Amino acid sequence: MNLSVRLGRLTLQNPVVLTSGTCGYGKEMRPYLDLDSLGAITVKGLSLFPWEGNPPPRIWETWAGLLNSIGLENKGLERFLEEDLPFLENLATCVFVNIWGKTVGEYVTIARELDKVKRIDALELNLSCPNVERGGATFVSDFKVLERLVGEVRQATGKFLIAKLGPQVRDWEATVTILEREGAEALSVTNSFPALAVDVERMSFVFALKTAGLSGPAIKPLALKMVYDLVGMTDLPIIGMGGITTAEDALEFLLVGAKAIGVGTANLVNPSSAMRILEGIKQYLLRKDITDIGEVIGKVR
Amino acid sequence: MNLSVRLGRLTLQNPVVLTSGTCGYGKEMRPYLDLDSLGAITVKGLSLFPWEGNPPPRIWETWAGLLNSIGLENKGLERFLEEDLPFLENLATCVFVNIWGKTVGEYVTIARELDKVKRIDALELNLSCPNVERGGATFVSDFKVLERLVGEVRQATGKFLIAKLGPQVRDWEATVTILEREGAEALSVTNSFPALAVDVERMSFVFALKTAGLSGPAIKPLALKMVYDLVGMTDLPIIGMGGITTAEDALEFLLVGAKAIGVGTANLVNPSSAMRILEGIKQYLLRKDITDIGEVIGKVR
Amino acid sequence: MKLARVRKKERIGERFVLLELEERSIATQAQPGQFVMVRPMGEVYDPLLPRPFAVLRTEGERFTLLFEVTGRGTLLLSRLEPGDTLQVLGPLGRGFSLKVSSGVLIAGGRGVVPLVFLALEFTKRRIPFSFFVGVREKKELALLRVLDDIGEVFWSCEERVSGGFCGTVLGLFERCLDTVLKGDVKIYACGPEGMLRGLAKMLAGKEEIVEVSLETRMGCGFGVCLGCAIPKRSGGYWHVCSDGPVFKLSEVVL
Amino acid sequence: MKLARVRKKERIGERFVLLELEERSIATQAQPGQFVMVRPMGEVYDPLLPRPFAVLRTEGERFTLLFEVTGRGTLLLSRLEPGDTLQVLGPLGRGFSLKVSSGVLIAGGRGVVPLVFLALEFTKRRIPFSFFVGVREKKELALLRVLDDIGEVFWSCEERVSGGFCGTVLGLFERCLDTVLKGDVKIYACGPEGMLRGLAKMLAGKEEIVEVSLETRMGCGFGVCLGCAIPKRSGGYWHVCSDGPVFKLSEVVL
Ligand SMILES: Cc1cc2nc3c(=O)[nH]c(=O)nc-3n(C[C@H](O)[C@H](O)[C@H](O)COP(=O)(O)OP(=O)(O)OC[C@H]3O[C@@H](n4cnc5c(N)ncnc54)[C@H](O)[C@@H]3O)c2cc1C
Ligand SMILES: Cc1cc2nc3c(=O)[nH]c(=O)nc-3n(C[C@H](O)[C@H](O)[C@H](O)COP(=O)(O)OP(=O)(O)OC[C@H]3O[C@@H](n4cnc5c(N)ncnc54)[C@H](O)[C@@H]3O)c2cc1C
Ligand SMILES: Cc1cc2nc3c(=O)[nH]c(=O)nc-3n(C[C@H](O)[C@H](O)[C@H](O)COP(=O)(O)O)c2cc1C
Ligand SMILES: Cc1cc2nc3c(=O)[nH]c(=O)nc-3n(C[C@H](O)[C@H](O)[C@H](O)COP(=O)(O)O)c2cc1C
Ligand code: FES
Ligand code: FES
Repeated sequence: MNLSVRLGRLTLQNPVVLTSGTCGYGKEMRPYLDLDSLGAITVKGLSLFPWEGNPPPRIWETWAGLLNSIGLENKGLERFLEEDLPFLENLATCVFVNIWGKTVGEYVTIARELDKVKRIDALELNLSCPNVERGGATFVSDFKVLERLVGEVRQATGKFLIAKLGPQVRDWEATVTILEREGAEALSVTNSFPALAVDVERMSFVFALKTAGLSGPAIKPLALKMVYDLVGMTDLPIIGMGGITTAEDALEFLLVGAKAIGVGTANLVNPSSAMRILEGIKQYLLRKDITDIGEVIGKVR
Repeated sequence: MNLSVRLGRLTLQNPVVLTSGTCGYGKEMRPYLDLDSLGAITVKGLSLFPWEGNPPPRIWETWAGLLNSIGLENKGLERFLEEDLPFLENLATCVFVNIWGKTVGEYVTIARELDKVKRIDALELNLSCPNVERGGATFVSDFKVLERLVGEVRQATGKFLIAKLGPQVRDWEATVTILEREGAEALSVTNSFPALAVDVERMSFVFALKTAGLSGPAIKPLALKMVYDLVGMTDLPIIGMGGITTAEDALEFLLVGAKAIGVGTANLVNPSSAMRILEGIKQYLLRKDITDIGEVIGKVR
Repeated sequence: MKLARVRKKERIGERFVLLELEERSIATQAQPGQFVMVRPMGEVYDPLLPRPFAVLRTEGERFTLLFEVTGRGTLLLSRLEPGDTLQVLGPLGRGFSLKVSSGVLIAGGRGVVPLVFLALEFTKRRIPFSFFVGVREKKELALLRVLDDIGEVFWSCEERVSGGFCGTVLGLFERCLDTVLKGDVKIYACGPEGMLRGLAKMLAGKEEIVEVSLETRMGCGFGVCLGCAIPKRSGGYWHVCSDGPVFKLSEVVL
Repeated sequence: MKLARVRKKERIGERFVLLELEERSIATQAQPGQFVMVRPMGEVYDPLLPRPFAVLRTEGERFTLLFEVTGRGTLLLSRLEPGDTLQVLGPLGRGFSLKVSSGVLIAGGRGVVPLVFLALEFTKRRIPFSFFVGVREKKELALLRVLDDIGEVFWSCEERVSGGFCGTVLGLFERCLDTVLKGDVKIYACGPEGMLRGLAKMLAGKEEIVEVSLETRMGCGFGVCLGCAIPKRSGGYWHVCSDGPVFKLSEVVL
């Protein structure tokens, strides 16, 4: 049975990817699943300098969903290279590094630095974070900025380049055109959905920043539609994600045309979810007597 | 304890409203709850002529959510007046009629006809349905059409006029400005979210029309944010809805500024949900020692 | 919804579970062919919707369900034990017509459930009937147990077994067609779509005297969501929960 | 996650439930102050996240949890019966330091759980300790039952009752301060925020010898989501699940 999938010039041994922010730097998952059995792991969003993130509370449970306001906390490039790269060096699976910055310049610099690290297979640009030079609007919300950001990052690195998008995108057609032109090689869709929660007993917002990102099973039917629509707009390979919790969820994304699928919140619900999902996909192919996962991808359009 | 809320010139005895399409024409709910104890009931979307709706399957369950592709099936104005109005005549609560049309003309005509029916307290315009004169784009997606639609309906009826919006709205500020100017008196937010489901075993889309509307607990944090944002944009009273399943859910919407709340999918989960929610709101006010629900509305901003 | 308490639980074969529930109003009002909507847990919203199940029989303040574990909802229900409570709504829908002088009952798999209730009612009313039941696999034969207190039953199995007819229930029924279809008789059927379609072909022209109990995905179960549509012969749609689940063959398109 | 089977269930007072679970690796590895993440049902995704609970004690292949029913997750857990299985992850986090010549344990309400485990360990190691427990209401006194196999315990209740000190556990502890705070002693505390803040005031200057076990909302429980942040004294955040749940008072801002 062939499970490998091709994302442009990058090949994954199977389509199951751990999404950024839900699998730490890899190490933490080791006791619960065999990372080498997966298609790829995406490490927590990394920035040039260490970042504290948001004050607590940072998470809140909703109906079959999770609201998070982590605020991109991370240890910064230097400590990552020192403390976490060694573990990743010894992995036999693909390593994606999700990066972000407060300015275009920060994206470019960290991309240039990571370009030097042989072990890293791809850089994933988190385009859903606030641009301080533009009063905190996300980088996708301004085409000029987006163009510059992706274009300059493309100049800064030869790594496989993934653009990660979310519901903040207003005009998908236009956004995708820019990303294609500026050299993005794949799209990760979707990031969490801006949402809100009120603590009724305390009569206040749950989160200091009021809104937070909704993820988990609740958003799956919305994420699936985003991916389906996007597959119709571009030839760029898409890593479909958003609420994937079971093998059936994953197969829905593959069937509408995603080349790979991301497992996020499900890692928190059960750290071995990704392996169970991969197992379930294999079972399905056997049951359906399909020998190549490629026959599933895009079968339902 | 005062539970009554004022939506402009219309007063509800309490903020709990049954939303369109989830409580039939009222009759069907009678065995399970006391309609007269609620703030208002909104009957199933009504059109000038009978409408068959979509082929089965029409519903599909997702994680804490419901996908529906009913396709606005309804018996049409004539049979409504004949078969269902009599029952509604005898209710002691407010009666909202949700209306839709395939063209602006159909909206206007049914509005004019219903204007003659004394018992009806308000008309709710479903603006999320396809405009056949515009190749099926929803009426909210074209400002010119929206303007004409609301303006002409306003001319056709003196009834309290509610505009019902959904995620199809692209520019909320602009949309609200038009609705205010053309004479809408309240907003119902939100209709269900366009979403997708694939039947993995059958390797096909679940629904004949592919996409369907997502409702139920899953969407609550998204709907709550929509309502919160909207309250900041307009003085029009807002009927907040989307996933409200418990009294706590309802209170979240009231706290961010909704003047009333709609109970939809929860009616299918348990037909007495609305009464349990109303009961829970009373309990909360007692516990918090609040004598007027007005003190809760908009307290968290 | 009302709270019902599980009084008895029985596993029938590998895939079926029988639950005897205590809830007075349903037990005393349910008619053969009617169904109930069931939710395993109050405060949990995944699974979200209640699930529809036909009533197998009633006795005093109790009624019995028999279901096949086919997904998450039935899996959760199968975990309930005597003493547990669940939420129920009903009795719902339009049942079988009881005004006949004799009946023929044809069931496929779990379709046996509403027909057992009908057979018991016929027995009470001294209405003669013959009962045909078919299952696919040997292991489903466990279902026959719920037919114990019903006189004679003709059964078939698509796998070879001793004692019964080897083939589909329609194959079995066809052999007896002429002997059973006499006088003022009605035919009552419930089972997989394929079986019902086959029956319709076999009984072309007799659609008026055939009643079928149908399954569709349901939202509410009591007529508000319009989610349970099936095509009418005359165009437009029926709503299985309120117009059915029992229909004359002449009314529907299978 | 691993499957654990419920072996014993006990209701303690009105609001608490004790579950003895069988799962070898946790039972044999858990240290006092460590916790586990628990999900009641595999296939159901509402409630979604596992819930964190401290370990009360271990014995052979079994470990025990004691929890307060405060919401939907604990409500579902409270419905489990012997024989049922649930999903568990652990042991997790950094427990109490055991290198001391004597200890003072101070618990408020359910905060007693990790300290019971610590007391049992101290007893094993022949480390002398004194144990102070406080509850708000009479009915919570039922909790004292889990302290039966722990030598002497000083307890307080904010409602008037006979036998114990009437007031907060801090009030009780204050009276014994000088007698217990001698030599190489460590103070271990777990309880409501208010109590821990009060303790911090009372022991200002002694932060180095005080260890507190903290609660925060958790996502994963094993360090990947960064959802369990609490402020560091030195700026930035700790992550309760991986840096804690036990911290030196000198490390945290309460
Ligand atoms: C009127 C009526 C009477 C029924 N009587 C019985 C009975 O006596 N015994 C029995 O075993 N089954 C009966 N069924 C079928 C039963 O309702 C489904 O098998 C059950 O809902 C499956 O739920 P699930 O969560 O296990 O499966 P899932 O596939 O997880 O359910 C997902 C969704 O699909 C719906 N669904 C799935 N299959 C069906 C189906 N065949 N019919 C209707 N809805 C479905 C569920 O209600 C749920 O909304 C009846 C159905 C109807 C409409
Ligand atoms: C390290 C640790 C050890 C704990 N040990 C115990 C124990 O031994 N006994 C006990 O009774 N309780 C203990 N708790 C608290 C327990 O985890 C919560 O009471 C429980 O999660 C509430 O879940 P719920 O679904 O019933 O409540 P809900 O309010 O419905 O839970 C909703 C969400 O909030 C989270 N949550 C709510 N309250 C808390 C809280 N106080 N701490 C952490 N998360 C919370 C839940 O995990 C869930 O994600 C511990 C918490 C932590 C962090
Ligand atoms: C706790 C948490 C932290 C996350 N951190 C990041 C991040 O640092 N960068 C990023 O691009 N996405 C981040 N995400 C988004 C996820 O990678 C994923 O895109 C999103 O949650 C939708 O998938 P899911 O529903 O399977 O979780 C985070 C999500 C969660 C729940
Ligand atoms: C089965 C079903 C039918 C609906 N029909 C209509 C309708 O006819 N007109 C309308 O404006 N909204 C309709 N809605 C949308 C609901 O009124 C409500 O706005 C939406 O479902 C969100 O609320 P909820 O999550 O509480 O259901 C329907 C929803 C469902 C689930
Ligand atoms: S199931 Fe809702 S109308 Fe039939
Ligand atoms: S709970 Fe996820 S990092 Fe601590």
